[in-house]
Amino acid sequence: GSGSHQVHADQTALIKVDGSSTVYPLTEAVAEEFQKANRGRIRVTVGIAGTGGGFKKFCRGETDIADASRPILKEEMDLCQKNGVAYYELPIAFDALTVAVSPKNTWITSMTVEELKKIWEPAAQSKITRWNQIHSDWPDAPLVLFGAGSDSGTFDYFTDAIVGKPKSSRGDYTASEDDNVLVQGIENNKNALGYIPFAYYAAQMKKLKAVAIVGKNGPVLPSAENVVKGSYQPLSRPLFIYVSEAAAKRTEVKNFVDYYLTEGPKLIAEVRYIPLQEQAYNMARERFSKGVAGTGFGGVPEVGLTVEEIMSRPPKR
Amino acid sequence: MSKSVVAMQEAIRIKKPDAKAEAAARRRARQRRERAIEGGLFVAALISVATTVTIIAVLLSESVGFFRTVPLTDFFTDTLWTPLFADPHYGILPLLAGTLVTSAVGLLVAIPLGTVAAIYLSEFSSPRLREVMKPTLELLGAIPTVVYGYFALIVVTPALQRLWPDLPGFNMLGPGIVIGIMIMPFVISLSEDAMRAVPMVLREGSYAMGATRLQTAWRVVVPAATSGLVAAYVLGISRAVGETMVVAIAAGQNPNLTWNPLEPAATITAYIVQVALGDLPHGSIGYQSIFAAGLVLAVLTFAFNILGHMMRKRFREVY
Amino acid sequence: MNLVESPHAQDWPKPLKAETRALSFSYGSRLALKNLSIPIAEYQITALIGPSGCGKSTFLRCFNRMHDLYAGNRYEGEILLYPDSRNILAREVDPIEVRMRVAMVFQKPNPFPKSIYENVAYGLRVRGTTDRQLLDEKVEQALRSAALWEEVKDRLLARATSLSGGQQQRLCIARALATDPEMLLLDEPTSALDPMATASIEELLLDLKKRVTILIVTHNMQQAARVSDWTAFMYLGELVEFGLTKQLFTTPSKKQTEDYITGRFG
Amino acid sequence: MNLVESPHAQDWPKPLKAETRALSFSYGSRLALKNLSIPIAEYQITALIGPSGCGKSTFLRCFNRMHDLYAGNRYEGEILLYPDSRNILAREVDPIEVRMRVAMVFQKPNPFPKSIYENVAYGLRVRGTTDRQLLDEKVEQALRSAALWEEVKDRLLARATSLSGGQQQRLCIARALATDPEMLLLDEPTSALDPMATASIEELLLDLKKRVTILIVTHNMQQAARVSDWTAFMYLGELVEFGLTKQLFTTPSKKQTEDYITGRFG
Amino acid sequence: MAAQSSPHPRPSIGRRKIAEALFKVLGLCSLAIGVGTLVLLFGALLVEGVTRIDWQFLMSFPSRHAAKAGILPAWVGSTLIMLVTAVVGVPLGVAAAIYLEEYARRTWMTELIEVTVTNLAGVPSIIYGLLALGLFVYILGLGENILVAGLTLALLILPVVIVTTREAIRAIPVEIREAAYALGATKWQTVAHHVLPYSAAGILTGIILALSRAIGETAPIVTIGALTFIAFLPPAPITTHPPYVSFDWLLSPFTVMPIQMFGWVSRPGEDFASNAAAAGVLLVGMTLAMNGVAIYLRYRMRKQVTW
Amino acid sequence: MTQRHFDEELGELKTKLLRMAGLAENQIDKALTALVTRDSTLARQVIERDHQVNALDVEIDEDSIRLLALHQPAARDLRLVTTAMKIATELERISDLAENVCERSIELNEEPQLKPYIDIPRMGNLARMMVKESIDAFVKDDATLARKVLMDDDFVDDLMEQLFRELLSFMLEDPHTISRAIRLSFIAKYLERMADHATNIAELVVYLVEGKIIRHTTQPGSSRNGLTQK
Amino acid sequence: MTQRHFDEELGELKTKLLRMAGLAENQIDKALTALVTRDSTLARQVIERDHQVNALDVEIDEDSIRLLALHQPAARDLRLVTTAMKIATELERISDLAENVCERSIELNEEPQLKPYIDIPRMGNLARMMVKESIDAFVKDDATLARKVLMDDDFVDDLMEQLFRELLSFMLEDPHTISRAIRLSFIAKYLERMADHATNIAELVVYLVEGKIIRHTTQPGSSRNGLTQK
Ligand SMILES: Nc1ncnc2c1ncn2[C@@H]1O[C@H](COP(=O)(O)OP(=O)(O)OP(=O)(O)O)[C@@H](O)[C@H]1O
Ligand SMILES: Nc1ncnc2c1ncn2[C@@H]1O[C@H](COP(=O)(O)OP(=O)(O)OP(=O)(O)O)[C@@H](O)[C@H]1O
Ligand SMILES: [Mg+2]
Ligand SMILES: [Mg+2]
Ligand SMILES: O=P([O-])([O-])[O-]
Repeated sequence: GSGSHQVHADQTALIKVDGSSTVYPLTEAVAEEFQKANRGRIRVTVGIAGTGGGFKKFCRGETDIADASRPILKEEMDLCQKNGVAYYELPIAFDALTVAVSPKNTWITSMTVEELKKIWEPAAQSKITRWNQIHSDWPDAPLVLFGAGSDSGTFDYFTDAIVGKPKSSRGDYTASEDDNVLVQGIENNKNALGYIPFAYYAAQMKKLKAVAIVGKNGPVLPSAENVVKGSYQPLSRPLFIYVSEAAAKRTEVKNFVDYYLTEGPKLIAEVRYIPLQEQAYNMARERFSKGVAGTGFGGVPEVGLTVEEIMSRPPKR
Repeated sequence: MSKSVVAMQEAIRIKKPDAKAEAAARRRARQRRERAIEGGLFVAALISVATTVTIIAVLLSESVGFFRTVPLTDFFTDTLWTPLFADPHYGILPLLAGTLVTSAVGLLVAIPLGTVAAIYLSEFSSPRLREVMKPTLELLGAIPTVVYGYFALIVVTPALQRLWPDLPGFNMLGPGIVIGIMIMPFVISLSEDAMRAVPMVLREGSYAMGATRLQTAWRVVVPAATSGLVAAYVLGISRAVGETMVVAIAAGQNPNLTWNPLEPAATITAYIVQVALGDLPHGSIGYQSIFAAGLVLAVLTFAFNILGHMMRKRFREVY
Repeated sequence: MNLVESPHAQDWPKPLKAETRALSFSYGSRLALKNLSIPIAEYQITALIGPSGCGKSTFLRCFNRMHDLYAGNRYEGEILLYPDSRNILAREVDPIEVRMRVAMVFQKPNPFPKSIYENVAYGLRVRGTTDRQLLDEKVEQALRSAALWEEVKDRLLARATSLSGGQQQRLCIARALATDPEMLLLDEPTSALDPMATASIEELLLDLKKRVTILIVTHNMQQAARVSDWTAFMYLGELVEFGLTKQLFTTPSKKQTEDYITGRFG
Repeated sequence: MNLVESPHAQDWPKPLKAETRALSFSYGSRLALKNLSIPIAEYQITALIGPSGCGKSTFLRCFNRMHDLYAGNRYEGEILLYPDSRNILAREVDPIEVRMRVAMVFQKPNPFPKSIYENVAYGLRVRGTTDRQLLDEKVEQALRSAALWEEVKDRLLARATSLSGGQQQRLCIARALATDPEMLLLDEPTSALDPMATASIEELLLDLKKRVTILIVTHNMQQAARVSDWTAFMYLGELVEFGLTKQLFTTPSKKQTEDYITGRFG
Repeated sequence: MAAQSSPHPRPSIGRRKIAEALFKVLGLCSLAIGVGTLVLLFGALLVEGVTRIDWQFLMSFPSRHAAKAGILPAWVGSTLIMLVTAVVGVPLGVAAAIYLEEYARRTWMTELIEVTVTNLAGVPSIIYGLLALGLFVYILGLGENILVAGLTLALLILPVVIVTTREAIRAIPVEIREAAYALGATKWQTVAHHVLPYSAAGILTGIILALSRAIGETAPIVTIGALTFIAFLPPAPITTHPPYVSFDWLLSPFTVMPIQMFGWVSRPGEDFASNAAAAGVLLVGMTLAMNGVAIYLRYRMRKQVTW
Repeated sequence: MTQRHFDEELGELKTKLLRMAGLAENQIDKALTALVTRDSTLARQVIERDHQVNALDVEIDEDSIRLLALHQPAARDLRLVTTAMKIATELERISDLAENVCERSIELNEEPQLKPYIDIPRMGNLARMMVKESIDAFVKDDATLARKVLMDDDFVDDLMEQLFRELLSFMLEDPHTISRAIRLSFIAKYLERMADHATNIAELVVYLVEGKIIRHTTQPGSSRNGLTQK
Repeated sequence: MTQRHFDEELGELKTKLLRMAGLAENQIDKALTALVTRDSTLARQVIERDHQVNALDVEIDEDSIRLLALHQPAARDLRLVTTAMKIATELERISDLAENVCERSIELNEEPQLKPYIDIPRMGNLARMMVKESIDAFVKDDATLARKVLMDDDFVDDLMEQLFRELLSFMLEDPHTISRAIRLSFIAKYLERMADHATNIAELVVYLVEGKIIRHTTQPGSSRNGLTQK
């Protein structure tokens, strides 16, 4: 059951976007402005199915654009290929995946990747349930975890970056594709710990406390600065939109993507993500206008790449 | 008697051959029309059977795929529910536990309060209060559940956190209480119906024996309405078990095998919503898992519904 | 109104078990009984007859303050219960106390959905009796009085609702009798029963009057004629005629009564 | 059973409007009527009496095939309707046709919650009459026959449910009469009415028998005595005695009848 | 009872009265909790949300700016879906009820229908969501649109309509039907002339109650992919060129009031919380109004009915 | 307003009773004429016609019983029906007595007339008057008129007393008159008994109207002397 | 099974009727003794006692009306009540006749005995027997016995016929006997009428048992000859 919505796409044009909740605030903002600019003649829907969910729909040809907080994966590439869906991979912003706790949490300011791994690896399931199991200084209090749902790019990226293997995570935590839910959960529980996209943290800084990640140079807090500097590792990541090649032939989609790439950067600050270098946008615009389809990744997630690195790779299909 | 009347009567009574044939033709036409209408109505009536069958068929067919991957023993004994993770576990118990705990909390609120309130309404209150309360309760029952979810998250849990400062923002107690409050009108209404159905003459019989209102209520009305009350409870349970939005919003979506209502947990319904929000592709194990969970939920509620229905029927038949 | 002033006083029965004095009653603003002074002879059957809506049931239900159960009802005048001449309508008299002295049987048999035994024992239980032996004794006695013992003695624990209509009504009478009331009120006790069951209830009433004063409302004039010793004919909430039944049915003194009795009302 | 063989044949009324021959009826597996052969005299009132559950209503409802409305019911034997000697129980006879010839009035007054006029006109409307003048005529005629015209002629468009119980029942009779039925069935038509309304219905029936054959079920023996010309006493689905009412009530020929009539049943 | 033959037994009336007084307090408290909740809930919603409700809120699309966001597509979506639901669910439900009450003979089939209807009335709404997902979206391939949402909710209210209609029909005494039959009416004439007209008010009450339930349903709509960000309206049902009506809106993506509220509830931050509350006020207001109408109808009907 | 049909039936019963009373009066009248005019043919006619009265008696009895059985009358209606039944019996006896008068007349006509009949017709007319008046009282529900009939009875008794003595003197004077005198005294006795029956009817009317049984209470010692008896 | 109280009341009515019948028989008996033994004191006692029978008559009448009014009897019960009312009237008349016998006896005792009374006591006993048997038939619901009583009546009539002729010859022989003979013939007439009343009772019993009114149908021509009448 696909493509039924095309049946009626004659009068008022419809653009369907679905995917990452990380990217959602940005796409939502762009869509809102775009529709305003077009006086409602073009309709844009934006869903939050998570990056994985978004790709699944995208590769079935159900959507025009997929929001993604990680690059497309091998099996998703295969699916797209099978369904004859070609795509443009366009980076649009940076995110700093933020490990957050409740402001009432007094015992934590920073954590190491190892500590995080100890908490989140599958082996921790049902075993690591109290704070003091990680660090004896920490209180003998229940460890309440919040994290991205398994369909989300955030989940894939976080598990890859922290546990070392994508999708490798314990399961007994509150998992949601909707990061809003996670914010609410962490905010209201002093024993909570969770990871969320930076935008969600930045919008609620008073209610959440970000945990500094201990890197080579000591603890680093998530911030635009640290991301741009490249010091917030390994949890900095680029965000993408994937545009269907076929859809891009429709003017409204093309206009929308153009709009995204030109007006988007102005909105990024508002939705509290970290803009790319201007050059990166130019490369993206160029790639789109030239019709260069494919991904710069090989279907395996890689941690710590810069956008320029990605964009300069020859895209694969 | 006018001529036309006579003519009409003759047409009806006296069997002239042509009149007879005509009458027979009219009768056949009438019978055909009647049968066609009956057929149409029957088809409409079948929709509910069709719906039930389709529900079962859809749930089963998707679950079949699920159970091909997951042995039933795992499903019912594994204590972990992580179907979407790299190391998937498919134990329904955490979801069941979440469902049962929230329902139990709800029932602990709804049954005693509901029963007492129903007794009060039916036996003690002034007619005017009852006139006002019955529709009010009905209104309460009509409020969309998503609003109750809001209520649980924004009002009840923070209030509870004042009592237990350690209470997580997502927990089963808050939503449980809200479920209780939510099904209370339903329980009150059904219980009150059951007690109303007890004929006035029985009450008067008791009063005439010198009994007080309370004695009449406990010794005559409640026993007489027992099956109706139990039906109300059973149907209340069914509602609590099937309640979705409140728990999806306020219980946390954490498949956590615990019986402690102070902890967050996921219920079957919350799990389905959570996954449905995330748009799983058709055919994946994750997609199938919501149908398997749905099947369990359906079996549970079907059982309660039919039990409750039978009991309700029984008390209705008595009077 | 004083007894002595009553126009009927000279014909009144003696001894009295009860007596209403200038009894009026309103349902809210609707005056249903108007200034009724009617004597109730002890150990006799007094019947209330009259067209539908004339206030028979209303009158009867004053005797055990049944109207107190619903809001807005108002009594005026007195109902004296003898021998202690207590005005049972007085404010300070607890209706529950009244109901312990004056039992009632209703139009439709209304056994509680409990066992036969528990139905009969109910009044005693409500009064706090728990002594099993005493209960047994009283239950048997009441059932015997209601001519039901032989029929049910082997199934006292069966549900009362499994009895036939006539049996149920006799059970209700037994239930009323179990607490040894001084007076028994019956509101059309046979109108829901078939002629056979009716006959058996009528027989029972005639037996019972040896030990309890009976006040009965009936739509069926023939029934009043058959069972009662005294008859009061009411119309529009007022008393038209009160007298010995045999007199009222052969030689009524009021034209209205005559017309009603011979079916020529209005 | 043949008419000639019937034990009662010699006493049977003449002329007959209808006659059951060896009529049996079962509700599913429950045999409710057993081999009844009862004549219905034309332009006379025939009453069915008997204890509750003896099958009176069941018998009556055979005459307009009311039992066809519910599943599992089975007729045996014949009901012949004269003068055309049609067996109305025959398979090929459409019950609707039967009901057009045989009208019925029920225990509880059951006017449709429509106007008085529409109630009376309903039978004609169902038969397809639309001629307003004809309808007006028939409605007036039926209401007059039911002795209701004077009371309602100024408010024909008022809701029928606003009438009193007795008026409602007369309205139901008018409704039944409007289609000029040959026979009128009445199932305890006054048991929900007070004595006054009852009397007026009885009067009406006595007037009506001049033009329609009447079959009436009644619980009230006195009523059967008062209004009927012929009485059939049934017991347990069987006919015990059939005869002239005045004979049955003064000198019944069967002990069972005597006992029932004098209230000594069983 | 020789021992107890005091003429006026007065055992323990006082104690019984105290127990009674205590129970009254308990009962009132219980009721207060039930109803107090409504007040509290609506109060909380009002306090939080009422200031947000204005023309702009009603006539705007959602926005990432809480202050600019509105519920236009949500209430339009809800309305259109209710239209589909009513058009599909009501006739089917009423017809089924008529069949069950007036036509059905006691067979295993009607028994089965009865049981399934009462069962369906109690099936959690999320199960309908799964049904819709499995049947409409995947098996029938209808996609995720207003039509499917409407059909889903139609199925959901079907048992409610059937049950309330049956109750309304059943309130008509059998004597009325028999009277009609006895006058020679056919079954359908009896139904059309009597049963339906006399139960119309009751049926209408049931329909309103059913729709008010449908309008608040969230879970089944979630499963068939209602979106929270819909910044446009479905195509208009009336067009400027022939044939002037269009059913394109049936296949349009949509959002509904409860989903919009759910979306806002899930957003952190007071701004969206007050949007959620405002949506809640409207939603509750709408259902209360519908129920109020239904309750009033029923009240009037009860007063009128004389049988 | 209601009960029209029952009222009609009661009316019929009354009508029958009046017809019967008319017949009975007529019988008395004819019997007296036959006696005075010594007309045996007329006398035989009267005897023949008695069966008409008898038939009405049975009919009224049956009607009354039927009314009692089918309509269960009470109060006045009941008194009317039972009274009708009893009045019919009285009338039947009166008619029988007229028959007896005729029988004696026929026997008397076989011999020459003893003396001109003066007192006897007077008595007879009186008796007939009483019957008429008692029936009038019945028709008019008039207890006063009925009570007047009770008074008249004494007068008839006195007349008979007188007649007896006269006849006794006849017999003593001339034994040949004995058989005729005896017959005449019997006739006087019959007429006196007719008056008694009229009295009974009057008493019944008082009961009908007032509901009081006055039988055996009025004139306690009257007609207790001489040959007179009830 | 049911209707016990009503049955009791019917029983009481019957009992009263039997008591009345007993009294009446006793009155006949005493009257005959007073006549035969010429015992005027006894005769006066009988006259005095008549009021007891009268009182019972009124009582039975009242009871019957009450039963009719309050219990609306039908069928046999109804026949019983109406029959009782009528039998009471017959018994009352029988007792009256006994009183009359005594009155005549007292008058006879003022003169020497005319002749030994043989036939008169025989008739008297026969009449008493008939009363007794008709009442027995009533008690036993025995229509056959009642019909036998109807036969006996002819016998009494014959006896009276014979007695009359005998008295007539006395009077013709000796005018001094006239007044006594007339009194005796009156007594005979009284006794004959007692038998008639017994016959009426028997007819009522047949009606009670069989529901058939046989009055005026049996013995159509009997007692139509001579001085005998009803
Ligand atoms: N609860 C009530 N509220 C208001 N009026 C009432 C109430 N109950 C009875 N009435 C009115 O009071 C009057 C007397 O009613 P009641 O029931 O005593 O009559 P009844 O003589 O018993 O009649 P029935 O023979 O029909 O039982 C009637 O006019 C009735 O309409
Ligand atoms: N629908 C039914 N199904 C099965 N049995 C029935 C049904 N209706 C009546 N009966 C049975 O058939 C028998 C005759 O019933 P019917 O209603 O004809 O009696 P009735 O003489 O009219 O009694 P009543 O005087 O109580 O109205 C009863 O034993 C009854 O239980
Ligand atoms: Mg009443
Ligand atoms: Mg019946
Ligand atoms: O950005 P995600 O929603 O895929 O985590």
